[in-house]
Amino acid sequence: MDTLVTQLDRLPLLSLVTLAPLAGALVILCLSQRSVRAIQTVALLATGFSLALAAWLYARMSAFPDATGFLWQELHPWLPEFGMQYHLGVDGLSMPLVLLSGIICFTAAFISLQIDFRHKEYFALALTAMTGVFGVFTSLDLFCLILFYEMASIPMFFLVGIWGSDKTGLGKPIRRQDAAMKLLLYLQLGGGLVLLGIFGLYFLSDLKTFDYPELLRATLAREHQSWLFLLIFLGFAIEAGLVPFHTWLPDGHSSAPTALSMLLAGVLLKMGGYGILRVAVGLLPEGARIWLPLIGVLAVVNILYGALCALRQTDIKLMIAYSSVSHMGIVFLGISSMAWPQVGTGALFGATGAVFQMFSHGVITALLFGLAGTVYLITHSRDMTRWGGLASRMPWLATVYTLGALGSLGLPGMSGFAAELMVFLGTWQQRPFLAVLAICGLVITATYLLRSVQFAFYGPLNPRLAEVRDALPAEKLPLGLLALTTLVLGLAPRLLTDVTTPALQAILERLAS
Amino acid sequence: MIYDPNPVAFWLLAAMVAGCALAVVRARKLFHAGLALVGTLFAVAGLYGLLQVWFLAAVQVLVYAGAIAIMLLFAIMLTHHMMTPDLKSLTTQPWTAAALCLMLLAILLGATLTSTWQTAPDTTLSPTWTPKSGFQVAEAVPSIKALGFRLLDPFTLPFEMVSVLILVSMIGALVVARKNPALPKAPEGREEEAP
Amino acid sequence: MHEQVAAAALEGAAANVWLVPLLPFLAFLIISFLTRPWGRVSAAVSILALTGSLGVSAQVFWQRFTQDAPPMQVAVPWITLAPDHPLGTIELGLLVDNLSAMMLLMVCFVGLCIQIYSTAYIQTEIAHFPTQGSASMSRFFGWMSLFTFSMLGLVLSHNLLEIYIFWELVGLCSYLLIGFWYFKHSAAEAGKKAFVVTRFGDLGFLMGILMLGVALKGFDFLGLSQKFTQGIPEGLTAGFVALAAVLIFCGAIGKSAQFPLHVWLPDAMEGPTPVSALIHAATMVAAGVYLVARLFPVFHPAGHAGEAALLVAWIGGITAFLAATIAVVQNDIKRVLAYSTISQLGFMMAGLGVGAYTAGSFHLITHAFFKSLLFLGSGAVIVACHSNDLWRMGGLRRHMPFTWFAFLMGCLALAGVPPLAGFWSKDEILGYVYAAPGGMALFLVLTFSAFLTAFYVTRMYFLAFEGPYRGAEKAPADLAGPVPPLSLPAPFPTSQALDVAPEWTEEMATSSQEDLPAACRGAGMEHVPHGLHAPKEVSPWMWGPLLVLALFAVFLGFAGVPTGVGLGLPNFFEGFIHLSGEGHPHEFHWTPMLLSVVVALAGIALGAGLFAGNPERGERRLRSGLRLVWPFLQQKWYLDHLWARALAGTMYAGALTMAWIEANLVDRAVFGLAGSVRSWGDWLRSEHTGKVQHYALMLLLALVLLAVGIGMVEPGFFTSRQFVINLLEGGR
Amino acid sequence: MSPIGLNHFLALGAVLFCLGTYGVLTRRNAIAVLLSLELMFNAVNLNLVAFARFMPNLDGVVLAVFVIAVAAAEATVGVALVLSIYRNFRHIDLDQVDTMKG
Repeated sequence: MDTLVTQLDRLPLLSLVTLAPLAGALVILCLSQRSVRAIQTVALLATGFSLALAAWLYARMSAFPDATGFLWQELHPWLPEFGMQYHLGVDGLSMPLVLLSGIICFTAAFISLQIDFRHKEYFALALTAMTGVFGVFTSLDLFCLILFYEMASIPMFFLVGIWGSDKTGLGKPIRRQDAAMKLLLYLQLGGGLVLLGIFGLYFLSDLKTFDYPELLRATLAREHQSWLFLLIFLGFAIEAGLVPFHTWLPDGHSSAPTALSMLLAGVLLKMGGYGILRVAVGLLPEGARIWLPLIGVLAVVNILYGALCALRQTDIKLMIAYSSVSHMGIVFLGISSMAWPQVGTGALFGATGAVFQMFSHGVITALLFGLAGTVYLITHSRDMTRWGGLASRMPWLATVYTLGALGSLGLPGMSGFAAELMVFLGTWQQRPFLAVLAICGLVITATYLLRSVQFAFYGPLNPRLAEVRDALPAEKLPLGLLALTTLVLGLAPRLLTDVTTPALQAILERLAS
Repeated sequence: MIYDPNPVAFWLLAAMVAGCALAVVRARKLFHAGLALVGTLFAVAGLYGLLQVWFLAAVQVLVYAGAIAIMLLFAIMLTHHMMTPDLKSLTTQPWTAAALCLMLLAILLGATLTSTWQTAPDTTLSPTWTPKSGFQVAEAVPSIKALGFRLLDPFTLPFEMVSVLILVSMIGALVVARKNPALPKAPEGREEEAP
Repeated sequence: MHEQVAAAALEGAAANVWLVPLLPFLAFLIISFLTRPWGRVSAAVSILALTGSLGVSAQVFWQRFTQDAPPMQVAVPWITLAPDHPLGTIELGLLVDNLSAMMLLMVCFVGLCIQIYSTAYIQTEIAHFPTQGSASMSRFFGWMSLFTFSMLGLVLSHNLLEIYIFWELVGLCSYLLIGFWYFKHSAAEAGKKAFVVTRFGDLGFLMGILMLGVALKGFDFLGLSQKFTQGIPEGLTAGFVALAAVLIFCGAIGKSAQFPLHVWLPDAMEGPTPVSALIHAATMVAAGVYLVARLFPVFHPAGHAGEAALLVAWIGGITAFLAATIAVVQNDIKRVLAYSTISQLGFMMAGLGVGAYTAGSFHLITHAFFKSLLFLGSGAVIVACHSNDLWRMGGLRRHMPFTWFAFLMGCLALAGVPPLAGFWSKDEILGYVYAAPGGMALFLVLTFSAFLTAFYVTRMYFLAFEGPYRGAEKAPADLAGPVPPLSLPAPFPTSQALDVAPEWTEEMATSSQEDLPAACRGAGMEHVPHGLHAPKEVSPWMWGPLLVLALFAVFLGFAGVPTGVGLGLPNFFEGFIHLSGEGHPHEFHWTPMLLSVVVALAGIALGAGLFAGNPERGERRLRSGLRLVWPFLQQKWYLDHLWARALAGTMYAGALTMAWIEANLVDRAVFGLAGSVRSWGDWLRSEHTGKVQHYALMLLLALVLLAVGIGMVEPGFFTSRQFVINLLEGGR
Repeated sequence: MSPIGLNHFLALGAVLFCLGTYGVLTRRNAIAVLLSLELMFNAVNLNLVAFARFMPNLDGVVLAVFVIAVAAAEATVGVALVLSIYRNFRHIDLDQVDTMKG
């Protein structure tokens, strides 16, 4: 076994994880439009391969909790005169997110079997975006990161615009094309700011490189760090749904086809959080110390604002999207508690909680979007007030949705609770007042989620929906996988925290020094 | 040798050029505009003569006034009733265009008049300044022979290309002006259709 | 990492204590994944598992009872971030001391009785719903097992964070089981209300946990208790501790349905009756009391009541009084019991607040028995009469002798008639309050509540069991049923305030839609019409557990007879459950005991006087006697309205505001920006007239602008010699 | 009268060029536009010849010859286009030839 493992380590493992979906996309492009089965199979195989490999790498990383630094690095010069290279590598911070991407991509590909027209283009675009998602988490070169970021975000425009659905419910309707445009513009705005910041790093650091480990050694003046942090933070925060730059999120997520909603909410938001932790906080410790306290306030605004907006929605996908805004606030809150790395264990708890919340929210919200999309497919309505009593016709979906809602509202035993607990524990050690406000958000969260459960699934069955089906096996498998993940992680959070702790401690040490 | 054209002749010709040109752009009847153009061309030919470039003056009269102007007059006659005034001959944007043209004129005049040109009368052909292509003082008065040598020595290729260009333009003109049988005849009032 | 306070490792029978919660959890898993289609098998699995738990907890109890061992605990890290830091680890563990051993036994025993009862009961309920089958029974027992697991875990919790985890889990089970008949709109609504209202309390609970735990660098009960035995810990102020304690008490207020968060409990009666008996009478609602008892030293640092304890006492007193008054005017038998539960929980809280640790715990245990007995009895009555309405019952004593006997015992115990269980435990609380410094006002409130208790119990008993059987036909129309709202409309359903209302509810199904599938009519199927035949005694599976519980209701009190009474009985309970390291400061007083007996008898006498002969006339006299107070009580002191308007209203107003901001400020800003870009584009687009001359004009304009621009930047550019030379030489 | 120098010719050329430009921009009739274009050509030629005479450099004259040739070609094509436009639109008002409208 040992020999096999060492043999395998010579392979470009991370490239395989990252590029497998892209390879799948290329294969699909060569297939005929009509061979739907083959296209779907290729998509499932490609994402399944990525997931399996990511899980294997994760397991191996968690077997060596003391391993520090970046593992499985691959370094190929690309444009050496500009300091750009193809550099991949993972540490305890990115590995869980790679695994998350694997899970979400695989389940999203499974849910994508629901797509019923233009399969070839759909899967090719979706798989390309998936490679971008993986690449953001695996790349150690900032320019590479931006490239992968664009690769992830630009296909979303087409996927939402072509295969999406139009917004219903309260308020004025929004066409999917508009939502797609909004999404693209925001993502590009965020990407542009990040690019500016990265160029700033490139030129101000005097190292003339985009290589992350190299840049770790850079010394930057305080005011430079401050500006660069603000740029990069803002860029990534737009992507992570920071109020008031969040409006792309509800529209985009709710208009996207189900699998894309899962991908957007499950992973794309996390790219923002990851970018903040990795690039902004990781490379600019002084800038972080200046701005992180303020971010805590914004985080609380996010939590409460998102929750209250979610309370107002009747379109279930919009509600879930606003709940994402609220939950990403928890991530921001956790990140902001890194501002005082010297005080107690608050910073460590906050940072771990933030990463945990990213993973947990990714899984849970993908689950909820998957469920909502499946029920939408069955009932042809996204307005949950027009559902009602579906539990008697679709008990499986009702059960799993209840599970997901409970996980989302932070019920112990599900991953969301562990994340929120860690963030609150971290924040409380530093700024109890913010924690108090954030905790108050919990009751709003409970209200809108339980209300959605009640409207959608409880009560007498709506006669319009007297003849609807329950989930098919092809839907049960991915959704069940997601539900299982959040349960397992909720019961044994150490599966994640043991991996992330060394990497986060390294970041915190840089912050503290 | 300092060249000094006759001022009286220059001013007369200049007035004719400007006046005729003004008539070209302002004439209400297209036919008058065409005639004014011919006048302009002749006046310019006169200026060439004043500048002692006799060959070019001849070419101007032959090619321009003779061929081009006649062709344009033909075109006028083909498309217009000869003497009907072009009621809307001045289009939209006359004032904008006038203003812009005046500004352009100001710029051009400003640029030319304030420049110090290395003219022969001023510098008397200082031997320190020799353009790379080189020229002799004796050729300052352009003879046809000198022109011929110039055309055929360094400018052979462009010279030949111009012949090709004329050929191509003739063929192109035929193609463009020819009735296209593939296209149905445009209905009346097509221009009113909103695109 | 934190000092292990005189705690031993688990040994003896206690080493197996992990089995106690685990067995029901396994049962839950088995039922969920294996035996779902077979309801009876599921029931058997659940009951077997609980029997196993009962066995183990009995052993543990016996071990604790016979040995005078220190508290035992074990803990494993659940999340470890910084192992060398006192706050770097979150642990899960088991804490076995006398209190938890006692609670384990009680939960397992009562739970077992209730589950056996449920095997018969739930089938009769299922029979009412044509869409429900055997799987519903599995669902019921699965969730009951999950609840039992959570409750046992709560009891065994080793630290504050762990108890919070199980706290939420029991809340979840409560939510699921209240909404068990999910197709009833009212049930789903009640479940949601229960969860959200208790979560309000849990917010404070979580804040209090963090406040206390972070300040004291540790969350485990023993460590915390140890720090408070000598008074307020160093570095903390009394105000800080009081605030933390009050915040933690918020959790108890929510879960134990104390004023002002009690509003969820009466609505929770939408759940099947065994659920009410187990969760909403015996165990979960007592969790708040258990929590206060667990953290007794925090409320009473160094044995002296702090400000927080005073608040606990008065909240308890107010709750006891308020709920007792409301119970007087209820017609729904389960709601009478629900308010009675709230009231009794108030007694316990009042006791704990004034320092009656033993008495409060004792009342918790006795109450669990007789209140679950009463609930199960009411379930039997409901099954027999097909109605919750007391006015549709009557004369059941003759028709259901076993149920009657058990129910009567429960009533007497609740009313506080000596020498039944309720008498001893309640009396002890009253004694403490009487003796407590400055407790006289509270004592009077509680005594009056005890009087009301006796009165409403008697009313309930006479309406249900005495006189002739009224049934649906002979029920007095003006008295029966949920009395219509008087001065204020019912609390508005907050969802409608947001235009977020379900498209379909069962109310819409009532008229002219006979052909709808049964599932669409929901609760419309609940009241299966029945003939005029008299109610029959329920099956032995139901009255069996009733009699067992009645036995305890009668005799359990003797476990805690105060030594001062002179019956010659040792006070087993006090010997078992008392504050470690403290002498018993309470001295016995005859005054409160006699007073409570008098009050109980007076209440019974008044009730019997009004309702024994002609209950209709009695009720009319009661209503006219209460005059304006009656509508006030009928409207539950308008607290539901208050909540609906004040808190839910605030929240929804916040939602409306935020949604407005979202739509009109944030989104409009975005669209405005986009729109301005678009109008710029439109303006530019209008320049594309398609006219060549226009383009040429633009070209000229650009040229002029360029020239002017260059001229402004470099005034000599056009006139410089270099420009000309460049022009000339550039051409070569 | 003051002696006539290079600047006189250049100024005349500028005036002629601007008049031509004005005509190109304002005339509605396509043929009139072509006429104006010829004015612009002549302005350029005038400059070229003046430079050639005063600088003195024979290349200016050579270029002027080329310009005349190109102008001839341009006129040919231009007239053909005008005829084509006339055939398609039944008029030669450039004002109404706006199929390139954005």
